[in-house]
Amino acid sequence: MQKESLIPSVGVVTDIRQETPDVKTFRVVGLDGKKLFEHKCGQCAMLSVPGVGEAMISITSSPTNEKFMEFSVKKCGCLTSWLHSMEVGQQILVRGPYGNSFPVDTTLKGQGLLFIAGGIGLAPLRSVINYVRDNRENYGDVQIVYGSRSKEDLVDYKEILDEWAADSTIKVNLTIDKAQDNWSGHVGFVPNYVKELQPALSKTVLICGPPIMIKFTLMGLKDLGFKETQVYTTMEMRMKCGIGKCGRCNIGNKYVCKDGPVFRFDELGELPSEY
Amino acid sequence: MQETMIERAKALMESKSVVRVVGWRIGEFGYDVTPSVFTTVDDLNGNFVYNDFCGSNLSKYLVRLSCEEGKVLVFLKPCDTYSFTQLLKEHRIHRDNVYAIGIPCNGKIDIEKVRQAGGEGITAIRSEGSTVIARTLYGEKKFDRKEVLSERCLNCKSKKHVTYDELLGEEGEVLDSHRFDMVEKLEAMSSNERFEFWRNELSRCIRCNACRNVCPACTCEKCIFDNDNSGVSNKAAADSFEENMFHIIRAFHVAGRCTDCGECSRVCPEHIPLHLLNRKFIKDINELYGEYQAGSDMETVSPLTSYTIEDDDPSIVNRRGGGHDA
Amino acid sequence: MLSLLKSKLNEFFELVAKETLVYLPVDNSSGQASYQKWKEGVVYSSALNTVRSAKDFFFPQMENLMDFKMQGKSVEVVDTRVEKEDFVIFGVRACDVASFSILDKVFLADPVDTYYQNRRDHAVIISMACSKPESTCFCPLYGIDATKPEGDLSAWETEDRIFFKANTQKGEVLLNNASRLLEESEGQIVEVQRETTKKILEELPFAHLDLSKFKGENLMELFNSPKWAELSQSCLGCGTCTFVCPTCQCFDIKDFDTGHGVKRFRCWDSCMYSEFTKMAAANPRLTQLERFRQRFMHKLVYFPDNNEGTYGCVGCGRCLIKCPVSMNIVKVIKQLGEE
Amino acid sequence: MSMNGANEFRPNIVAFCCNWCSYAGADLAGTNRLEYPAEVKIVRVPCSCRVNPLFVLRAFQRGADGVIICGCHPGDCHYTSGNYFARRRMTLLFSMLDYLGVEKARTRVEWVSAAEGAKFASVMKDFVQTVAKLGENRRLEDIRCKRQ
Repeated sequence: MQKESLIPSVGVVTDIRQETPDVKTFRVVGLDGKKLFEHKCGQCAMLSVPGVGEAMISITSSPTNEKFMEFSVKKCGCLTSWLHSMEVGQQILVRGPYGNSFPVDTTLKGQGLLFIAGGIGLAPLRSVINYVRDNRENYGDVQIVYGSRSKEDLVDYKEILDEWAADSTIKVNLTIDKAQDNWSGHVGFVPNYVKELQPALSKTVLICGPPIMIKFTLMGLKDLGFKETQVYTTMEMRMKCGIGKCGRCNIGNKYVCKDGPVFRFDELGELPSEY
Repeated sequence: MQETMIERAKALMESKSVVRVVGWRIGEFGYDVTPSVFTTVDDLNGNFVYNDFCGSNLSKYLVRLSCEEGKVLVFLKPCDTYSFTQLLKEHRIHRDNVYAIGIPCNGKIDIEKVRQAGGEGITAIRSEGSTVIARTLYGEKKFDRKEVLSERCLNCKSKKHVTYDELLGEEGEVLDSHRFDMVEKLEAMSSNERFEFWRNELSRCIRCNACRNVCPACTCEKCIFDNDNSGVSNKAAADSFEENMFHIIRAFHVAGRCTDCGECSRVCPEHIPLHLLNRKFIKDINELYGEYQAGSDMETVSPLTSYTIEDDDPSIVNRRGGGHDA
Repeated sequence: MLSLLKSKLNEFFELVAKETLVYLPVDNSSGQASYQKWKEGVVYSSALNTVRSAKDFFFPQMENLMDFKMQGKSVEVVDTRVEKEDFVIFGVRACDVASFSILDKVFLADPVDTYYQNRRDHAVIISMACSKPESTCFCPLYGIDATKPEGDLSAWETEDRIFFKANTQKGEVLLNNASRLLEESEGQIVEVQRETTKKILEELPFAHLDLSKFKGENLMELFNSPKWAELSQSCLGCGTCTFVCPTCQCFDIKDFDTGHGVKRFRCWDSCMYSEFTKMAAANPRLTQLERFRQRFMHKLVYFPDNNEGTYGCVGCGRCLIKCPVSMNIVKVIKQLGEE
Repeated sequence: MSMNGANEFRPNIVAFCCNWCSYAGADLAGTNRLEYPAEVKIVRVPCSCRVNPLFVLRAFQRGADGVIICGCHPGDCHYTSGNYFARRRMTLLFSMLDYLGVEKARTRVEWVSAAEGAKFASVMKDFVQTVAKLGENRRLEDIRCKRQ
């Protein structure tokens, strides 16, 4: 954690990858060329551009990456549009890291993992997936179910094909919403696909995606026999100041930016449904 | 009057003519009444109140309530009927869904005036004729009712009800008020004095938006000051400019529609005389474009949505009487 | 006890103001009190409460956090804070002093808000005991003793004197510096006054409300109570209660483009405002009912649940006096607290 | 606001000009090589009634010392009646600014047709002189926007 909670550090964008028509991944380092700060899987950082605003973005690179941080950003508002329009070498402001993290070194250790992501929801999970790959011996079977609107909308498609799918210890299942010409894989929505795949009940599930996808996938998982205590999700889109003080992100007595953004579904179940 | 109102409300509710009643709910001390919706006869019997502290204007609640299923009964004081009519004119209220009962008003008491006149620790308060009797933690205190009447009631513009379905009590008259006296006094000051006067007042503003939110003329679905894309949505005034801007725009936006109900000044926690801004617009409109009272009828076209070819140029401002530039 | 003749109060302020800034409650033209900087001619007001609470000193309504300078692709962050001088706040009532420790729990919790901390460190608080509480006061409900306020220095106002008692090193230093104006006098009168006031406090209408229901284990029950609908229906959605409240601490951070640089500022925000929770995902509190519920659940349930039972309210009564529709925390406690 | 060597105050003036008349008038002044003060910054608006009171206020916030609105002569509005509405609005706004103690000479409305290049130039000269005499805008300033 940086010393000054509200004063950001200056970061330099050293690489920009166009992932999909509306998602870009930015590589950011400090002015000294080193990583800005250490983080854990699932934590977020506040990116900001003077005069445009601040936004909480999950850190998509793995903590095991010692050189830089990456952020996958979907273009959808003022700040994200600005980020999409910038060029390599641009300086932006970063503060963080914020929030708790996926319990990769505790509860998840030794477990089989099932990652379920939809669209840009892959961003926070990518950090975990790569962390798990770098510490492969600590985890059991790994399965990734990832769906998107179309083939073009699959974030990190190249990395998925070249690295994840090429790794024989990881099972990757991709799906897109509607059939298209150059796609020979599965077609259909993520919740249904998960049901079809019949994942092993012993796995711990990490899920992130649009709220409606999460809702139906969770229902499907329960039908399969999964318990709420087996499923984790992240709610970083509810964070605002990041430091637990501005008073917005609470769900009942829990603050997303301090007690979250990673929650287990049974924890959420005990809270008012105000999210 | 309170008993008559409760009886009438109960009768209308029992005959299923209305399904809910908007009125005032009794508070802890007699003066802290809350506008409220009553849906049962028991609730009316136990908690409905109409006293010298029922100052809040209920007409704005109808914007929301008249959209709901079933008819709503509303009690309107004379000045509230102006706001009601103005809202009807702007198609903000579904008239068919409202049953309006006009009620008399003898002026409302400003509890802050009572406090400032030495009414500390009030635990109960009532009026008896021209006297206001307060029970306090420090003994009983008496006040001259006229001394603690709210400013807007001392300058009451009308005791006449404009729009209603039924009237309880006697109908009153449009009054000859002195409500522009203070505006005239300000106009007669020098530009410097006016600047100082308003700086002193507006610098206390805490931007709580109570004046805006209570105003029956402020019914925009989304206010420009809440809209992040407007560029003026700052939640706190950063400096004197933003204080002025908020109040100029607030008053301007209701110019020609403000009925001078005085709610803005009543609710201001800092006691800023906001009505003096609204009244300035009303006075200017009256003098430049002919007498106009917003909410006094359903027909007259509002002065800011109309014009005449003979209107004066804005340079009239330089020629009009009043204070001189320093 | 050390005491000061009230006739020498001005001299006292003058003396203290030589070293540090002094703020004190002053009656303004609206007939209400507000904190102002002492200068010659400014007169102390013994009004019970200022309109705005003393939280302004540590968490101002508007503060500049930093400036940004941009050139080409580079950005420079300029911390605009100047080293703050010490300052003295005179006449803080017990409720407001108690509110500081509530704010501390938020702003000094990890990660520390250094802007707040900086001002907190530089303040010397001279509190003032109450002798004439309002009927809207209910600080005894939260165990606050209005006759013996905390702070660096406690003060009691009698007919002709102000009595002081130092509670901290800072307070003692201040008394020492002003020693030539002070005299040792019999403190019996203070004890008598305290006893009389305590009796009034004990009989305040809301001094003994039932808070037993407001605890974490009833969170869901309270949250789902049908009474919120009725309680919130008159709420205008203005920010009066939150802005006059000494413990409300919600804020927003925004940028202002001055045309020759960008200023990032923090300002008060209110959970009562419709756009308050508008975030990347959506707005989870769309109706006034949800926003109204959030404010009171936060003060009465969430906050105590996270802070060893400390309620997020000090019973100063400002919201009771200022709410345009007289809907307030007391009415909420009474409605929801009953079985 | 700017100072030249002789310490003479040169005000910032914002002129909102309607697209159909006054902007063309300003254009004509330019093509006829009629000089008007460089302090005048023109903002083209579709019609004088497009000028919202906020535009005027925000011009002052951003550093204007005077704001002038130019539109078609009454009766000549491209949209028939826009300038009639603008006339009422600006009258009330200027009166309110005066009421708040802002110098009334800082605001003005003038009707300038597309043929009146000379009038445009003389109106601007006169307005700049008037505002220059008043000095810097202090009463509707935003200190944050002032250059140190």
